[in-house]
Amino acid sequence: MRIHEYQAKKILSEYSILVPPGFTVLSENELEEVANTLGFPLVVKAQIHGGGRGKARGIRIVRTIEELRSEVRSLLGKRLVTSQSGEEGKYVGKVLVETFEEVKEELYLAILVDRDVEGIRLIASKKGGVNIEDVFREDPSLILTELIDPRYGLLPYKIRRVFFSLGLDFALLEPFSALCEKLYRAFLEKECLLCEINPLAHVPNKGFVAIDAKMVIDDNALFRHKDLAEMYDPTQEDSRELNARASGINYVRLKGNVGCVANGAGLAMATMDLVRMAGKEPANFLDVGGGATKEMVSYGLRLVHSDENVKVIFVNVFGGILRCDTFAMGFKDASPHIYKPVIMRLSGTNAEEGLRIVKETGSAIIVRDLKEALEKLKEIKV
Amino acid sequence: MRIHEYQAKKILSEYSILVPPGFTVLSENELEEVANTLGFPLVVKAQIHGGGRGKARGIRIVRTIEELRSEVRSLLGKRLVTSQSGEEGKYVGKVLVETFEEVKEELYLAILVDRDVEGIRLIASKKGGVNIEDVFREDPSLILTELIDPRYGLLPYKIRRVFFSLGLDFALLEPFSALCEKLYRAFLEKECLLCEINPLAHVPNKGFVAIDAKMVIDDNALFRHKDLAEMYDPTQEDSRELNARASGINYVRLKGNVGCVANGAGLAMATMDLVRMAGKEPANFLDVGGGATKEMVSYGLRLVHSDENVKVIFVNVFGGILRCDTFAMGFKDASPHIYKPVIMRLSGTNAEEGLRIVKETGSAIIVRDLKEALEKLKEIKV
Amino acid sequence: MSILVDETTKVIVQGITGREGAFHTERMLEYGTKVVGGVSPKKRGQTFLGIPIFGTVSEAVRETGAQASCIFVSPMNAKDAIIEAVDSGIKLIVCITEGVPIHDMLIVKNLIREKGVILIGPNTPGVISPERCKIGVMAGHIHKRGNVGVISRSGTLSYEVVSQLTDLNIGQSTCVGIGGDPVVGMRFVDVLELFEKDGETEFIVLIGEIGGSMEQEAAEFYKKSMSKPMCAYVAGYGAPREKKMGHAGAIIMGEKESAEAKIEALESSGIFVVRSLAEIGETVKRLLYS
Amino acid sequence: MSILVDETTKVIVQGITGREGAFHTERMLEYGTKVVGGVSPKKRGQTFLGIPIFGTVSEAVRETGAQASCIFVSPMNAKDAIIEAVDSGIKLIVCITEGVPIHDMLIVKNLIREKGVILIGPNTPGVISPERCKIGVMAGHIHKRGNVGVISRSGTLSYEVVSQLTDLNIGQSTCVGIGGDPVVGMRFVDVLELFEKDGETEFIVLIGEIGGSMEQEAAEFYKKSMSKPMCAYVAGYGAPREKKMGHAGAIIMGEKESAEAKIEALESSGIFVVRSLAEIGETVKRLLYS
Repeated sequence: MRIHEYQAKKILSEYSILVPPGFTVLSENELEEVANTLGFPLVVKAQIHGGGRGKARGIRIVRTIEELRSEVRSLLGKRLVTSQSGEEGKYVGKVLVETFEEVKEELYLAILVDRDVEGIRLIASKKGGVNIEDVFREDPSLILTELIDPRYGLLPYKIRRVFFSLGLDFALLEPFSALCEKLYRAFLEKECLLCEINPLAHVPNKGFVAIDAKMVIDDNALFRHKDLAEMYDPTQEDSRELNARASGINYVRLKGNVGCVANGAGLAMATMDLVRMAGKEPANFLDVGGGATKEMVSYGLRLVHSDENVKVIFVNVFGGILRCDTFAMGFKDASPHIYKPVIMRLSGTNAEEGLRIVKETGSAIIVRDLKEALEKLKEIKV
Repeated sequence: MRIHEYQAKKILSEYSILVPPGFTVLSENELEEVANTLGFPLVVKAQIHGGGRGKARGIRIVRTIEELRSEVRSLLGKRLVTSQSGEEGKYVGKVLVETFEEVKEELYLAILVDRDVEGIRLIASKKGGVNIEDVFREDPSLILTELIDPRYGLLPYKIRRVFFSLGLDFALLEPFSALCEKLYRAFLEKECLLCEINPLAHVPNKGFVAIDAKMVIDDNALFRHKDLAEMYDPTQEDSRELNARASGINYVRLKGNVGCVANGAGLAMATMDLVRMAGKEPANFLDVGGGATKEMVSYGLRLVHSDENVKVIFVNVFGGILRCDTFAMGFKDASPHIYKPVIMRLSGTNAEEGLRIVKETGSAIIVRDLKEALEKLKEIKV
Repeated sequence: MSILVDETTKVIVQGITGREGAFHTERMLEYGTKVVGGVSPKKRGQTFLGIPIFGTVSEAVRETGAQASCIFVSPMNAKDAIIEAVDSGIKLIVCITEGVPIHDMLIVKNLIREKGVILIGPNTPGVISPERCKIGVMAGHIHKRGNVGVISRSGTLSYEVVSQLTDLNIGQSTCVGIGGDPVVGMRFVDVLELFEKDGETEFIVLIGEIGGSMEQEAAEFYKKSMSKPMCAYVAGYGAPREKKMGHAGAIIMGEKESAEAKIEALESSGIFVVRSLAEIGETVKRLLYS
Repeated sequence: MSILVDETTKVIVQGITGREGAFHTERMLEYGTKVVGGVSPKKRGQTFLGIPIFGTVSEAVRETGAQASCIFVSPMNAKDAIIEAVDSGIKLIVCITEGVPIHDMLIVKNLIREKGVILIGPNTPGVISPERCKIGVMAGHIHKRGNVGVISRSGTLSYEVVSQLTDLNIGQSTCVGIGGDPVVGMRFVDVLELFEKDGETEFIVLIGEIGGSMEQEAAEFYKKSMSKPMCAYVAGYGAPREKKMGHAGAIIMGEKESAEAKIEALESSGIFVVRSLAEIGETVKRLLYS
């Protein structure tokens, strides 16, 4: 689960990591007070999930109350389109107004779960303030990493190894170590997949300051972090995906026009692949799940059908725990609402009974196997 | 480092482990208020380091204010002699006055560092309230233990393993697990060598209550536990041992009359062994340490000499980091105060120079080697 | 032979009295799996379908001599259950549970490596050596005993593939679902190593998907250390970045985690990559008999 | 041959610029030990007695090829220093530091076991193969090259014993101080195993003391797995219970931790136990040439 910058900074503050003084603003009325408290120059930052805010003018420096007002007005309540947001953009429900810190050198610091080595990785670079993947592509030697075994924790020597390669003044070893230890504690206790401070600045007379912060929390761990679960911001997601999830269905909206419905995440991905094999583009990923009821099936079908881009629906079900007859009953329930063509492949447990029920509705083009499905997908005009 | 029962209970309370309501009392003046607050019956417990209080009448149940007064009066400021205290007894500077809990079943629960397996051990028994070593001798099957790997922590299944063997009602699994987890956290965070609750009682409508508690903290870890270091109670130790420690000298008073002075803990022990080989009893263990100065040597010699039991002093030094000439200078400094006979063996680094200095003082019977030392020890009348 | 499990494997079920645990224990017994005990602290001392229920795994192992365990506990208890199994002498652990926190798995994975125990999953359908032993939740009847080893990160995809094989009368030696989470016990390479050594397995089908780099690892291992013919399929071609595709582990976090990158790695190691799910069965048939 | 260290062993010193570290580095160099580098974050890039100082152990290992490390850091930094050494590829670690918290050592000991690295200490004088290599703080000149292996929990006692041996013209193959703390790296049995295999060692002297049960462990191991002659001495006969005798580890917490119990165990395993410290040298001479 992504959280907003202001939320991540609040967590970092709890671990006594310095962040610029600032306020989260929900309406223009608060601006005068904020400006009086903080003083200028200030920076206005749109709170959306996903990067690319800088280039999309989601981050703006202001020097007067008028500038502050107009910049906040132009962001708050609007949708901000960035390189990562998709063309519909992300809703800006809050802006963060912070003291603008003049910094000379921007560093990068992150701790993340590295699935390839099945461990935790500390990453630092003296080239912060930019996308770390770009830095890695251009000059991997600028990126320093250390693996952390959670059984032994983040030991001081690992931090020293990274620190020496950063080429900072030796006097900064102690505050840098303290910073890393705090960040690791936050990472561990909040069960993050990623804690990133980028840029990280060293401000004289203050110490290390997290200018920007990103946190991704393990969805699977939210059951033991009520406070974090409450940080979830539904405005940052596609409302269809949200509704689907509320019904226990995995749905991801894509850009094509062939709606896909399958059971099981793997089969749902493979279903999209088949659509592409046929030279078409899938409109979505949809997995009704192994334990789906006919209500969930019906809901999933109507959800896909309701997408205006969808011209045809490809149903690909291999019955197991979800039996084909249960699926067919769900299809039958949905069928009065379905007028777009449906190509349906039903195999596995209780396939015969399922096919009988589907046939009765008369609302589907039934195919015997995936090969025939592929042919039908190729034939159909969308 | 041992701490008192009332201190251990305070720590357990911080981890929300239940203890009987009570007050630590330093003077009789407080008793009326304590009695009014708690009500009778109460239990009065002398706060001394070391067990055996029960049989030594260091723990007394009282039912009236008069009883309370007289029992507290008979303990406070006195020395309590128990089976473990030595004949001089232990000073009772504080008494703990607690609500008396009527309990049916007394359990035992402890977590300790087990040096043999180099791990942490959880120990439980349904036979609490008595010395656990006695239980073990009589019927080891009554004692259940689980090893804890600190890298993985105390996991629920380990607690279940112990719990099922205790034969308690299943409904108590959850509170018992919570108790064990709290105790483990206290053990770990306070860097204990031992956390023992004996007896542990299950009081209906309350839960598990620590009727008595014992904690031993790792001396070597005190540098990172200022709060614990402050719990140190010098009244519980021999004042000579205390003074010696303050001067950097390891000294343990024993019952014999041959004073021993050596450098290095191993050699100091072996020196005592030699005294015993000669049919005599050592009056002390004394290790001036490898990095001793002549001042420390002088102090150590005078300390041993000042023990009224000591009739003769056996000095056994093997010069290494502490050179024999340094030792001899210390001896020279002390010699004006020394009138009891001294048998001295000086070997190793700068032995010749050391022996020359010692000879000048004329205050020691110098022996060539340990064999001759042994003979001299045998000969001498004490 | 087969890998991991066979007709002699004695299995206990941790969480046997839960809904899932009870249902699938019955299915496993029907299939002929030697389920010899269950663990459920609450129902200690009772029986289920004639199988004794124990309070702890160590008790179950002591009383039944089980070597394998199938875990159905809740996500919050999975770490404890796996470590309990390891600590009690279980040598093969199949963790069905979906939704285990990743920080728990990081700890577990270190333990597994340290102790040399085999863990399959979590978030896996399990492992089956057809007609001999099934530890998990897959439908037994679609499988058939034979010489093709199947490894998959996805449950439904492996059912699909197995069913295509069985329909073409191609049996399987063992089918292993390694699980759909980012951090799992056995990785592709661990299973491949066993298949390579197994006398019964003549051909291997690997079913990968987006996310992580286990397919690249497998490709490298294949090139260096394997001789048996193998084909692969990778789900999620053209999937968008940073979007979770159902499985917790099916998310593209960088270029190399895409299906395209994986397919390229597999092909460059000489592994035949099937592009269409529809053709896996036939491809295996063609390659197996060529 | 010798065990653990010889003239080829390349050593770095962690904490080389501290008072103790600097002093003993000079002594080690004088003795002929190949000290090839030092570690001191603060003095990174400088040299000490011509030896380069590095900021991290990994850097030191990379630049010098050291296999062994001698640690002189403060008690609060010992855990970090040992784990850094392990993680940087050091195979033999000698930790001189006295006063390391026991909870730190419990973690370290698990790591050591997991990684198969050798740790001597903490709270040890170190290890010496006379006239070849000395890693530690013992006086080199009292040692003499020869065929007796010496193991001890106490520094001064081993000096005493070694000196008696050398005075009788009996040399030592290797002398190992395992350290006086309750939890140490190598235990008696670990060293005994090496001595048993070592071609140079013909006789072994073991110097135990009260506390713990390492002597019993050694007795059992001797009976089961050793053929070389050996004698032992145990310090602290008749010492009182629950009183720490100098060493953190020299404290009797139960009957079996007394010198009496240890002596009994050693004797019943056929090990000759010398009762008087005065006679160890002569006893070795008698047993060695009998």
